[in-house]
Amino acid sequence: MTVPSISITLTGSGGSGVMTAGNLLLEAAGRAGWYGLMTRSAGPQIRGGEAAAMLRLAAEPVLSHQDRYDILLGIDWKNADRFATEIPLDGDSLVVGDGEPPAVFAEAAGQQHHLELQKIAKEIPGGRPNMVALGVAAAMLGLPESVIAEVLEKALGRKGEEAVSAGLAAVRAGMEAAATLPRFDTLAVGEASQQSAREPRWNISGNEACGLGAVRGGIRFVAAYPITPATEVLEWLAPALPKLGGALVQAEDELASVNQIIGGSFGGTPSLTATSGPGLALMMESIGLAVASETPIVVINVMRGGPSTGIPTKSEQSDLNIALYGLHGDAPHLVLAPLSIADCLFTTQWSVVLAEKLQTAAIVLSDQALGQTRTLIPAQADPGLVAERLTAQAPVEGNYERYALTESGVSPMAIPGLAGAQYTADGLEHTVTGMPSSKADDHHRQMDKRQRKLEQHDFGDDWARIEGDLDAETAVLTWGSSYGAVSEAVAGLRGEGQKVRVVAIRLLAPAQPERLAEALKGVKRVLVVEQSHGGQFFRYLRAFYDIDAEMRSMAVPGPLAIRPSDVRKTLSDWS
Amino acid sequence: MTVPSISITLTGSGGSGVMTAGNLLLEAAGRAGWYGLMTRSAGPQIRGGEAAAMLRLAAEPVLSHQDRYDILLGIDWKNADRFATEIPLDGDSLVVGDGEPPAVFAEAAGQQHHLELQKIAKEIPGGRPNMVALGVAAAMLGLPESVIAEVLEKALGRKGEEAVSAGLAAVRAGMEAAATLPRFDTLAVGEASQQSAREPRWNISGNEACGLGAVRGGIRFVAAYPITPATEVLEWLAPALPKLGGALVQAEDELASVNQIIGGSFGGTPSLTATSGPGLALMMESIGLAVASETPIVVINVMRGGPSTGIPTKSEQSDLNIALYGLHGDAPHLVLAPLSIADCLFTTQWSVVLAEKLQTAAIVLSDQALGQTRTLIPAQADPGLVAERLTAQAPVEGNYERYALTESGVSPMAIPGLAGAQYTADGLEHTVTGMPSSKADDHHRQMDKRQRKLEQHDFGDDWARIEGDLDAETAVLTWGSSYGAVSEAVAGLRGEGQKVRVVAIRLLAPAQPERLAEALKGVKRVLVVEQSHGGQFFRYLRAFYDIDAEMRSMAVPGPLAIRPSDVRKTLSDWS
Amino acid sequence: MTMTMTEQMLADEGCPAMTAKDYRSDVKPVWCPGCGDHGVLLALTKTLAELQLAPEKVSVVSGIGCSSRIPAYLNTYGFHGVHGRSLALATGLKVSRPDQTVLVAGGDGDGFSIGGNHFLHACRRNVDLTYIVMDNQLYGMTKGQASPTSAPDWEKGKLTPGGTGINPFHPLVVALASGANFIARVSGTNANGAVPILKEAIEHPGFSLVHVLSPCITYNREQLDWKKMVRPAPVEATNDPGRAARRLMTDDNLNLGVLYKGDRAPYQPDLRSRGVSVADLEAPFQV
Amino acid sequence: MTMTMTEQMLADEGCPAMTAKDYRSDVKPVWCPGCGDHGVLLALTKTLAELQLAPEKVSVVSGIGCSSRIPAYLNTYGFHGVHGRSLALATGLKVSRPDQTVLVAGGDGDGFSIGGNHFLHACRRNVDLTYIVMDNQLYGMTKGQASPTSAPDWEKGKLTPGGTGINPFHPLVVALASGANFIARVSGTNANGAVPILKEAIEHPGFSLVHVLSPCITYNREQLDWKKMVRPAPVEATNDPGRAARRLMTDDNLNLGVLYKGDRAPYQPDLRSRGVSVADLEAPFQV
Ligand SMILES: Cc1ncc(C[n+]2csc(CCOP(=O)(O)OP(=O)(O)O)c2C)c(N)n1
Ligand SMILES: Cc1ncc(C[n+]2csc(CCOP(=O)(O)OP(=O)(O)O)c2C)c(N)n1
Ligand code: SF4
Ligand code: SF4
Ligand SMILES: [Mg+2]
Ligand SMILES: [Mg+2]
Repeated sequence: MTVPSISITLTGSGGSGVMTAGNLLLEAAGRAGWYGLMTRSAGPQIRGGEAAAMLRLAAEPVLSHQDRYDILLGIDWKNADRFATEIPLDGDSLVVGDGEPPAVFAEAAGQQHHLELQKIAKEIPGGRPNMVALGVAAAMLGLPESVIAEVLEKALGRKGEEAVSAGLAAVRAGMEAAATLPRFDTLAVGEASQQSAREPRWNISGNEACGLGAVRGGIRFVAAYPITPATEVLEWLAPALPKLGGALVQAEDELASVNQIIGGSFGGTPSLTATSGPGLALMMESIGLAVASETPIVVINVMRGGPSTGIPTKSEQSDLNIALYGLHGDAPHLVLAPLSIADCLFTTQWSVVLAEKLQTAAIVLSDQALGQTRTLIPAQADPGLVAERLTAQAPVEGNYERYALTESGVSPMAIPGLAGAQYTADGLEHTVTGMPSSKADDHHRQMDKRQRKLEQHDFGDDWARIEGDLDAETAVLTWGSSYGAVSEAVAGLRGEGQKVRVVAIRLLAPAQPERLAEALKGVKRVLVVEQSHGGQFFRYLRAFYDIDAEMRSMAVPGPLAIRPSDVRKTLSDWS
Repeated sequence: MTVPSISITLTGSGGSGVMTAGNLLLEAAGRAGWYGLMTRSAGPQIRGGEAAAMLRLAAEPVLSHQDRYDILLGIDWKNADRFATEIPLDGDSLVVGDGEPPAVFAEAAGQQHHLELQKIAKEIPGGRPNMVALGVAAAMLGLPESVIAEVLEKALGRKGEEAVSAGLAAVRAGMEAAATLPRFDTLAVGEASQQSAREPRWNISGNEACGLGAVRGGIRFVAAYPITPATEVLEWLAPALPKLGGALVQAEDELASVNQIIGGSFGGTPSLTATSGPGLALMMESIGLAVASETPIVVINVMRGGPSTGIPTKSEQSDLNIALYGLHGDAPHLVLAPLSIADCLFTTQWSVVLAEKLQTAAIVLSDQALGQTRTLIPAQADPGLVAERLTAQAPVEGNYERYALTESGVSPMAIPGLAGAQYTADGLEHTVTGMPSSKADDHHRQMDKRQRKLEQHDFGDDWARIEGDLDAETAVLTWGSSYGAVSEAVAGLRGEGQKVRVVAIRLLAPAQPERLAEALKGVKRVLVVEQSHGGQFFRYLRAFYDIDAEMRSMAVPGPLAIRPSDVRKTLSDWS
Repeated sequence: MTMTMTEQMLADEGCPAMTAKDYRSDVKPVWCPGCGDHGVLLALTKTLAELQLAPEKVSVVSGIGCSSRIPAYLNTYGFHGVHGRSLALATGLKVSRPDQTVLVAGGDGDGFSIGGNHFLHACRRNVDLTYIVMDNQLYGMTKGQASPTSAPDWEKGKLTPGGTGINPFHPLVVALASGANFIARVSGTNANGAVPILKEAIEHPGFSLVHVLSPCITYNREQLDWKKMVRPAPVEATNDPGRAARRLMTDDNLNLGVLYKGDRAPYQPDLRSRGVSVADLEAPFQV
Repeated sequence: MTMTMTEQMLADEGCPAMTAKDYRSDVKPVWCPGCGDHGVLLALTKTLAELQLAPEKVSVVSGIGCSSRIPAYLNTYGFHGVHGRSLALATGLKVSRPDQTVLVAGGDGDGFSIGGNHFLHACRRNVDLTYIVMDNQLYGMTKGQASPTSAPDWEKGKLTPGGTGINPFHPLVVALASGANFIARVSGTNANGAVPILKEAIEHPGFSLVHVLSPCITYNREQLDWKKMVRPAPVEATNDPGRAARRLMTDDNLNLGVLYKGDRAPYQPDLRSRGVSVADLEAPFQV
């Protein structure tokens, strides 16, 4: 069953403060006892161009946007038409704003209302149109003034009382101006706030969640080079790490950042970097070094549109190939992907633990849609997974073998400072002690060992999220952020009585063929959903899994998010 | 049927001149009317360590080494045992040399002979043991003294008559000393030289062949950074290009070299670089730029043992994954692999033509075994394939659209200097004119276009080499240098009356599923042979091809070459 | 509008002179209003008009960053490559097409952080390129992080909350140390003042660095003060590296003008045909 | 063998002193007989003995090249990383483990060609590292190509048949220009002469560059002449960058000794606990 929710977009030109209004609305919704999410979109201007804040507010946590918007609220309409494909409207939609909306919206929407936001704002000392718009939105959604007041106080408090009261006055004026507008208060705020407002909740983005997950997992050293849309992971970590006795170093480039974290990890500190496609490409050589030298590192890759510089501000799942296969030589490593914004927390934390445990590189594939979307979710308790590296211990007896051929494939790692276990880590193929070797035996043994580590580890039940009907003959197989739309689509279909199962893979490499076979038992048809042009996930499944069912690929490239309705339609059309 | 051939290894410690002797022997064999190949192997010392020259001489061109050696000839035996796994001996093998051979050889070989090479050499003014050894080898193989004399003259002529006559005296002494040794003159030199000596032949390595293929295809600008085992491609090109009015620039690193060739190609000059795994990894980001900006480039990757620095001096086919999948985003491009040393010529040349024609990046996967092995082959006529880029022509009418959505996907490219067609090439997603765009429509259209170029091109019959029985139920599917051993193995089995087909893929990407289906018609069992640990080729076939037959993977990592007998055995064991 | 000298000469000869506007494409810049890069774009179009170079004979190569967007705004050939590699791409273009005038443009992050190695080697290789670095002492495109030229105590860099705490990179000193053949500084807020210097840089053979103080009004408004702080360099350009070194070592980043002019010959492989055919190269393979 | 002063002191205190041999592992070097790197290895073990550093408190990080093989020959911790990235790896190690003495070693190709950018930024970041560059003005490991420090007319470089034709890279000048805190040169063929300088470099806080003339006897035998040509620098080390710049600009590559000694504070993040827990960081997310 789909969650009852309302979708509203605020739009406006440069300097109109649309993002501020959107953020306040989201925060207020949280205080009022709702859940929801907010995505931003902006024009090509570096700053000061037109922007849109797209919100979905709901009575329960939601993972994706809806197929359509209930309300489009224009602070002004300058260049708003560039968002047309991102903001689908229909006969039930309402367009409200100052002046004539772009034809594309006017034609699509069922209703149109004009409100003189500029004029109303001018009449209030210190009043701004975006605050008036916030009031309009609050009124239409049925958000109580008191909640808006709280939120304003928190956001503008630093600027002094005057700012707060000017803001509030504008909000009030907006609420009044909206008196005659239709209401979209189906969420019954009153009830929601009674019921669940006591449940503590967070307002967090996926990038922030990756940062928090990282330090929960034990990361204390980060080196990185900024890149859109990964920068906020780093911006969150930069002030956080020193508080925990750690450090973040801004490196000169990605070649440096990945090597810095290899150095940090060699020194015994769990270490991480975050980047996006172009930066990941630059890191691949040295990620291979981490694999060969068995030095644990975590690389968060927040995907954006590709190839090359591509579309830096938009989401796509098209870095799956490079993450899985982009290392030269045979270089087994870990690839994981969070399934939702909230899951950025757990998946990053788990990745840290796995990389440390298996002494290898873990690539975490988040994306712009997860990373830069803010969401309201229940507060997330720390599951307590913390990095535990198998280290060599004093006293060291005999000749220390850094790359000893253990049964598990994991060998005790000496940390500089431990007397008697000095060794040289090496990216050249090596003997058990780390001495370079080009002998076939050494090569085979070390390759087997590096593979064995991953094959023999029991990854448990977190490899995927499985939901839906156990007796379904149809399954949707997906990964990463596409899970949001898939989950919503399948909930809708199941609400209509159809039987469908969803398997959303969190652990992409190493492949878990037996687990997937188990998860797909009885399934006859598998729809593979991903946001790429080339069907990268579909191809990967074919390569590494024996799926005993008819498979179809639904691969849709970015920049637009996959919509639940697209998934529903594809499933329905498959007869 | 297997080709009648003789395999001999010369070995010796640093400074013993084993490589000189080996090279002279190969050259002499060529003059005598034989074919063959020679591989070098050396210890870990940078220079002056022990070395082995492994030759196979045959009446017809050969693609791989045999499973065993007939003769092991030690100029001395110091550290020769480190080559034990590379030089399999058996009861029919003969070990000849100065002093006691290492136990591992002595035990394996059927016969042993001692010859005092040092002492014999000392007795000749200016005589050297390696020349004595050359004489011994010549005598055992039945190579006439006159041919050796010719070769010595050519090689030592520059050093003066004295050097030549000292060399020849030593060779003669060696021949005499070998008088009582068994003969391995099954190749009937006399006849061979009569029959086929008139056929002109070449002594060439795969790396040189790549260089020649490149300039035949039209390459006139090369930028590169040295790396083992690719350097000889560049060393051949460095003096060659200026002669043709081109240039080679030694770049500061691989990031620079790949961008330099993108710049060269943007300027209208067919451009290429050569590297190996670690360097390829560094280039991936910018190869993506070539794909997105549709700037043709060719990247030769001479593979070595991986992962990371791995085993720089040994061969492996483990860079298939990175070549196919290592670009971030969806970035369709070309991947080709030469099937033999001689084929390095054609495949490189064809790659240049394809990259230029399809305005994209081509990665050519050669490897150390092809690149650094010298072979005797019939002289290779130039097939006359030359780069032809679809360029915009003067006068330019109207608004020039660099990325016009043509049917073929290929758009006329303006070369700087053409008036009226100025445009900016871009790695950002773009409109048809090249203007940055994050619109879904533009993204989809350009991605379709870049894909379409590759899908719609008719690659003709050169995509693979197909040989063997048309009515076979068993096929071996392979690629690149593994084809040599496979071909020899299958020839052997067919000589014994078995029906087998071989399909060796030269064009790896884009995949050619219909062509392969046609090539495998009637086949029930497919053995997939490759030199990797992870079965990269096998996985790729599963991902992109529907093969209606039982498939098995024979994936053997380096550093030892796959032997024909291994392939035969695997096929025989499959019952 | 009065004509420049070159324009006058061309007009006298009956050729229609190109004006600055003819070098502008019709693409609208993404830059913030007030960004110094607007001035650089203007200065560049004026310079090209001064030089009366045919637009198709000029290529402008850049990396990634706000400043690196400039090629698309010009009516010349252009390449907007990946982050930090513009000098390498331009090197390949220029050595294989010496007939093109090749300009390279970008930011301090693109050129001195990720692109630092190519900067070093471009200086010493001395290919005939003109490199225009729009320095705003931060990363604009990624929304305000410190760059190598940021002051160590600039606390607003989003990854360096307490300031970077490290020595800023001195592009002019490093350029001189590694062999650049022409070194100058201009202000992005004074397009007309920049024109003669850009012209000289383009005309000077070999590798020319033009350091532009180009304020980012969005992430460091204080840079607007540069306009008032800059001054013409108090002394004439020198061609003595030792003297230039002494001067640049104490340079406070505010001296405008040509600061060093060397006379090393540019690196340019000879591309004339030698009358050798591909087939001729096969001889050494013959047994 | 006579004892060094430190050894004597330790012996007096009853501690068993470490000798140079105690810092050597039992791995046999792959270097050619006569290669200058043998001397560097010897000098390094002697220096470590002078300093009496516990082997487990020392890490030696390198890239790829003949010279970069050195870590495995020492009985310290070591990391033989990828080509050109040793300074970056060492930076991560040192800032997160300031208790370790971190040395970085490699060749001119590794450090100044592919590694040039990290060299620039290591100099300016000034982490407390000692960087020992064994300069043989060529790539030994890949069998004899020109490096950034090769003479422009060296015709034996296999990819530059007529000579590189470009300005050699002056590591000391670039180091100074980009902010290195200690700059010295030693000869690989005089291990004993190198010891006091290496010792001083390791003890000096911040980023120290030790340029080693380390002849490659295989690909450029003429470098054996260096032994006769080198001389102690005629003047004392200066701490004035301006004066050092003047000197280094005219340096002929043959002056041995400490050439510059700065006093900038090293970059080292404060890793002391602030008593904050991970849970404390969650507060700002609460609605
Ligand atoms: C490989 C890679 N890493 C990081 C980025 C992200 N990025 C884009 S522009 C930029 C910095 C731009 O700074 P600068 O060159 O000074 O230009 P400005 O925007 O200040 O003009 C960065 C880090 C990228 N595009 N590619
Ligand atoms: C990414 C990468 N590119 C190229 C190489 C090949 N390579 C290995 S060592 C080396 C140069 C070594 O020169 P230098 O650092 O001067 O060391 P030397 O051998 O002279 O001591 C090169 C180019 C490599 N290993 N990795
Ligand atoms: S962010 Fe700064 S550098 Fe970028 S366009 Fe705006 S003002 Fe210019
Ligand atoms: S090749 Fe040169 S640098 Fe390398 S080990 Fe031999 S002498 Fe030393
Ligand atoms: Mg900048
Ligand atoms: Mg060197």
